[in-house]
Amino acid sequence: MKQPPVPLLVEGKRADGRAPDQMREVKIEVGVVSNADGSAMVSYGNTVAVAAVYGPREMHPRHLSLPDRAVMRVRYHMAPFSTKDERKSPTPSRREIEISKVLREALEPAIFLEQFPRSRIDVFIEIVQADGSTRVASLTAASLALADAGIPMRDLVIGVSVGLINGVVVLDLNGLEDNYGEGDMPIGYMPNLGRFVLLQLDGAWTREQFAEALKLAIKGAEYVYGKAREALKAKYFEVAEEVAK
Amino acid sequence: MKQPPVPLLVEGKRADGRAPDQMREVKIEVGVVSNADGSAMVSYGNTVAVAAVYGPREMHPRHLSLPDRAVMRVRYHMAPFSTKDERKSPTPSRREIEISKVLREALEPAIFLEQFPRSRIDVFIEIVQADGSTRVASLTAASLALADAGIPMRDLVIGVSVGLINGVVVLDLNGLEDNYGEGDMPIGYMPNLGRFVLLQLDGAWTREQFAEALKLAIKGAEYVYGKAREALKAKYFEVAEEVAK
Amino acid sequence: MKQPPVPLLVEGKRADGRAPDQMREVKIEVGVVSNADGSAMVSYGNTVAVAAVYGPREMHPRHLSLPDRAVMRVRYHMAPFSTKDERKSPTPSRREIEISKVLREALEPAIFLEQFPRSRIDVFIEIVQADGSTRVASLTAASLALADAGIPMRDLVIGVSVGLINGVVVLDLNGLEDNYGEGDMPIGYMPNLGRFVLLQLDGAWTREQFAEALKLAIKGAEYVYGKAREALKAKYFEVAEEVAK
Amino acid sequence: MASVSPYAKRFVSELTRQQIRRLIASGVRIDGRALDQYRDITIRTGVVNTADGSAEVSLGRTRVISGVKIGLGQPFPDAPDEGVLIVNAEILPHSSPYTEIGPPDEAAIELARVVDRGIRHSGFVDFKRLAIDPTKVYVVWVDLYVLNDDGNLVDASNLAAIAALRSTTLPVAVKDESGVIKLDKNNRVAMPTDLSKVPLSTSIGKIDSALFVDPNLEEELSLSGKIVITISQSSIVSVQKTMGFFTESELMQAVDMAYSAKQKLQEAVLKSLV
Amino acid sequence: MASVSPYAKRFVSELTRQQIRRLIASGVRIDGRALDQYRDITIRTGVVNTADGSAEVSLGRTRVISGVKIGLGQPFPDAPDEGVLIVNAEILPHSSPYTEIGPPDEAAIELARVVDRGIRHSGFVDFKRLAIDPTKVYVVWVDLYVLNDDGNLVDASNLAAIAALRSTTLPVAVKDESGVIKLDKNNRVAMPTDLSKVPLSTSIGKIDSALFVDPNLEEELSLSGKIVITISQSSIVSVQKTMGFFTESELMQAVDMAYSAKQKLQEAVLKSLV
Amino acid sequence: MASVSPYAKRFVSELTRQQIRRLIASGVRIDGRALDQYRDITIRTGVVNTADGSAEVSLGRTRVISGVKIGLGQPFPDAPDEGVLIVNAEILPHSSPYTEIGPPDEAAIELARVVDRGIRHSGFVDFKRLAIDPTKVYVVWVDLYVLNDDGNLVDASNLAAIAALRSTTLPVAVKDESGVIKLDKNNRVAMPTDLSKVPLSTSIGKIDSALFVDPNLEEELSLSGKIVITISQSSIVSVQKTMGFFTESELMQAVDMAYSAKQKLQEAVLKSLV
Repeated sequence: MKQPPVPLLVEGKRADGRAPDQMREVKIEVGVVSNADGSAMVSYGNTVAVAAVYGPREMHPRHLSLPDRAVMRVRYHMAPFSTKDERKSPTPSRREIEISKVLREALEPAIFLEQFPRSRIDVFIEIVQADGSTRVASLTAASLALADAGIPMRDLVIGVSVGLINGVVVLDLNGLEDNYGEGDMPIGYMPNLGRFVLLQLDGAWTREQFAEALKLAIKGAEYVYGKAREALKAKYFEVAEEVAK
Repeated sequence: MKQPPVPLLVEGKRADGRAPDQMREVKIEVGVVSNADGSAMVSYGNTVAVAAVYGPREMHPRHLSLPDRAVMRVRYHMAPFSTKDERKSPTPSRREIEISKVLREALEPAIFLEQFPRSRIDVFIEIVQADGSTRVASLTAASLALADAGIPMRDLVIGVSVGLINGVVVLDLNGLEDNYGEGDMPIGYMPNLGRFVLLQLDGAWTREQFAEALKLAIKGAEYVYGKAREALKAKYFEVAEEVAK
Repeated sequence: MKQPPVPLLVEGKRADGRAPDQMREVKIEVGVVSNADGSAMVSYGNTVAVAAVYGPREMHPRHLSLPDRAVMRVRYHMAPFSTKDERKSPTPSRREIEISKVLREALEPAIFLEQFPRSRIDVFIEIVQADGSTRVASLTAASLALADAGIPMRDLVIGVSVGLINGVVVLDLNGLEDNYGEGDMPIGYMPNLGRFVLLQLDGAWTREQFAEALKLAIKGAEYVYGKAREALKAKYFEVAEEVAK
Repeated sequence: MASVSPYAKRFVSELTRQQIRRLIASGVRIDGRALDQYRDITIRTGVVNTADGSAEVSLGRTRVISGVKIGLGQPFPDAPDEGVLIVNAEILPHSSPYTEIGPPDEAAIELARVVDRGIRHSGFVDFKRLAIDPTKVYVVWVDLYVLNDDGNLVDASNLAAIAALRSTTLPVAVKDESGVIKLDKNNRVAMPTDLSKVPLSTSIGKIDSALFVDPNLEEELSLSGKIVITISQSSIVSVQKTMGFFTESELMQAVDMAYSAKQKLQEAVLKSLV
Repeated sequence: MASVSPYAKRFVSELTRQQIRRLIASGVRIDGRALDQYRDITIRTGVVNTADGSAEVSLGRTRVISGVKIGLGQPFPDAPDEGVLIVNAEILPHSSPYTEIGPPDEAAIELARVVDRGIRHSGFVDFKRLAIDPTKVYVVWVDLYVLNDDGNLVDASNLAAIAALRSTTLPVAVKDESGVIKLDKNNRVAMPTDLSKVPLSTSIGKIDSALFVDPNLEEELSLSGKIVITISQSSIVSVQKTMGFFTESELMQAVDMAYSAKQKLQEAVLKSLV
Repeated sequence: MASVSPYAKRFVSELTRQQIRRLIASGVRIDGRALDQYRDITIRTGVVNTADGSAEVSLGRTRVISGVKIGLGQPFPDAPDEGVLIVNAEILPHSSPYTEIGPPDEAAIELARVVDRGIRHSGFVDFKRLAIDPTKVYVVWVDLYVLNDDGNLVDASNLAAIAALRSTTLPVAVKDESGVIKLDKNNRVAMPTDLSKVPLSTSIGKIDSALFVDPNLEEELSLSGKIVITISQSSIVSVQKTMGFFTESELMQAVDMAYSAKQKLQEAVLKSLV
């Protein structure tokens, strides 16, 4: 295990002052890209993801369309200036390709794809600033952008990460905790349906820690879900106001 | 400003002996690639460009064709052995991609593209030997190859460069002047219509120098235009002779 | 000429104990990839090639299909761990691209392609372990996989290599002989029709050595042909037994 | 480059799919296995003599070859005292009628990365012992070669990777006259692995509410959910949900199935590996 | 790779196009602006805390983020005493329904190169002060990220690039114990820029014989000509004709419009940058 | 990446094909040549003054430019005392209506490799004299540029390559003050070539049972077989069968034709090269 530059957990407080079950500040704004059919910007602390949705629209080339449902295209990508390290090449890495896949597979169970045969729904996610938990912030942003685009969904998909630090299960890893912790578990969850749609894990977890992590993830997702609903309402409210003018 | 190995301008004479408003030797040959529908080789001093034109021909894939006019494809490319430096990789550089674009946008206003809906006109340009002003020599070569292919045009497009040396506006930069001069301004011009179709600039130019540069470019373009007409006539004359035999 | 680590030929015996006109042990197994329409694994000593065939099947994209015959697609590829050197990049090298082409051109004359217009036959060959003569072992494997797929052929195509060592023409080069010998001549031959369908050569050969090499190649090919027929029979026999059960 | 809903592999008939579903509901599978039963596993090591380690694994008719190549390289800046592991997977065009030629696609990349994470987090390989000096470490290339895909590539590939690594010998690092570190291929030591920590992945499929291990290809094409859980000793070291959704109780059930399967897989592994 | 007549972005109706044309003829624009009037400009710096410098620019609804990253590298052989500037532009798939995923296409490459040339020839950045020693210089990566395209990407990107550069701090170059030059991220100095030399680009559209600045997207799709002119102090430092043709007198008129616009843009810039 | 049966170049009519076949059967060719007769060959060297060596070859209407560039590099590990030769071919989109833009395809790669093998195995270039010291050697880049394809690219390209190499001068390698080896472009020596060993390739076409040299494009599109044989002094140094099949006696006949053609080609070469 690598030695962290500062202790990750002291007397139940994390290095940034949070309690183990506490999210960083969550900021959500819907409708941030005016050309897109739907869009959202989501911040978990210093991690910032911007998602835009186009579609459902006609699928090209046609021979790749599906006769019975919409095709989803999902891209997760990190800006070259989004990490504390050296400039990242904009060429998609193997990591970005894998995350694009797991995000697609997390969103597909939430969308009524069968309502749009032969068409395509595009979800583009860009990490503008990275400080841990980028894929789960992306998932929340993507699902809000889909909602903003008016695409019929079974439930919102909320992403949160859970981690293992000095044997303690904690919510919403930041970059420091991600680098030096003993385990990482990004989760995508549909709060109303109680379904897990994204689940990855690495590190070394006991069965009990795993079980605890699921419970903490649910709690975190429900918290973020509240924020998400507020953001959606805020936008509709604005729209309503504008219409009323 | 980098120091040139030899003075660029001494008593109104340039390093290669030319006056400021003087082109290098211009050589033009039409019909140099027998398989092509049209072709031309143009030399401005030691800069040599070979252009070949194919089309109008059917566009593949069809869904990229335009219903109301022909699509143009233009490629500017430098041979690996065309520069004095180390071997250039044949993979297109960002510079070559940009120049392909500005050449396409310089040629499109000259061609009656609307006469050939759903088809494609291909213009391929190769720099065999480079000594400055390669993009403008390419433009002249491309426009002559189009004429040779019998593609209806509003006017010939003539390329010339203008530069700034020791504060003096000069015509037809060679490689030395391009590297060590204070400014470069490649121009594409239709002499009969008085239209500028290519104009790029870098360096640091006053408004007056810019105005003077335009006038000098027109003068240079008219000179090259005379050479171009001779070359076209020479080819038709040969053809006529052959037919007469 | 590079100096070999051990003498290549001593008193008519090669470094691995073979006589000049002797093949290494030849092992052939047909039907090794259960999903494929046909497959074969061929070993010449330590060189191991696995071929799989799919088709004839519908050609996509359709505009690349041929109206009067099947298109063949052939890929020769080496596993990253197949050579004694450092790990080989899996990106196809220029060598692999050339060999794919000569193998395709060796197989096409053997197949009744005109019986399958607008369709495609795919032949995929992977070198799992390389010790010289990989392309000719590949050819034998490919042709057996085609036979296993039930694709109608004029004759089996058998690959063998001939080489030049200390002025002596020898059969079936191994890796050592390939690296340090004076000449290499991979050959593809149809034993029943007496036709050469693959022939490459490098080194320095006299006319007489070339003539001798052809004769030795025929001899080698006929030997391998016997092994190939046994392997095909063995498979049909097994199948027949299964059916009989 | 984006991830696109796949078109390929849709070659199981609706009829077969319904049959699989009906059978599963009553605890039986289309090939007669129980829900917690793996297909036959065979593991052979030392199958490629040009590699520094190698193995071939059959899981039913799924077949994967793994070859290990050892090289020299620089450590990663954030782990200067550890060797480097690079796992790469090629799903060969041989392996099914729906596999295309080209660089690894998202399926192959995910396959490699899931296997990689299991190895990396299990402690199976002692990466510290792969460091040579502060600027030079061993680079361990594990190439996974899928020859035939009859489902559950992850578990077959994981077994192939660990068997190949276990069979690997390291050429000893020596300094030549000018002080440059080189590998002496004729002088070899065993790869530092610890069999007690071997990571064992279990792929679990879900149809309606039934969970079962080691789906074959026909089953994979009928699944409503899929998850891979990798266990080393008593720890969960890697999880990857790859399809559909799972409820909390389904996840706990899957974890328990993975712990059970791990015991049986370990027996198979210990039988084949020294 | 060749340049092909674009198919995309053809989403303005013939009706709108005719309306734009009629209005322009009488000196008015579809969004009510005067011919020499820019849309609202907002410039915010320091928007990305992982970058060494950053800015976000809105030009009407066009939105561009620029992030600067500082690295170490070798100088170019023909400028051994200068730092290296690399400008890269990504027109994100977010930015419009017609943008495709992939490496920068010719539009993105041209965008980056036009912005690059303005900076390079203006003297805004003192590249000599970015040299460290004869073999090591600072490498300045400017990444332009187009989030929403409502027309005139060049001017928005140019403003974003200069604002990001102005806000950049350089990690100080230090030698470690073994004499290798490294960057000390905790010790920083300002990027050597000279605001009096800031390059300001003005994109000018042409419809029939009317010229006007800062075309929005609907206007861009209706243009018969377009040219970008960049001015620093009293010099023209970069020009790029990107569409159609211009007569000699139109070019002189465009240059004069760019000089006027430059004054107003400079005010906006000076208000936002320190 | 796989090799695919070509679709392109199918532009000879069935009528022409039948005519070519009928004529060949009676020993005549569509352009009036004898079976063993090459088209007119012209070789000009020194055609590109930015290259270190260059040549342009016309073979009938087929036209190839070759440019040589000299660089510095490391020797290959298995030939530490030899310079490095890299042959690259670009079949320009200029050259025929069926040539596509892009990196070299299999036809261009094969073309380059066949020319490369002839040069490499003939001894025409003395690679030992291209070594500078144990870590630095000359790298000789030969770029083949096909400007017009009227058939038989191999023989035209081979002639262009050897003429360009023969005309090449090597910048002398010198050590600068810090001991680094550099090339002094103003101080040059001749490329070490031996004209007596020049490799000369002969492309031989087959229609029915007739063999003939130097097929033009119309003939190439009508062939049932094709083979290229390269001879240096009295040795066969390279062979490449590229189409169809040959019997044993046809192969021996082809070899004899190549020996005869080699004599005539050598005369043409010696006339043009010093």
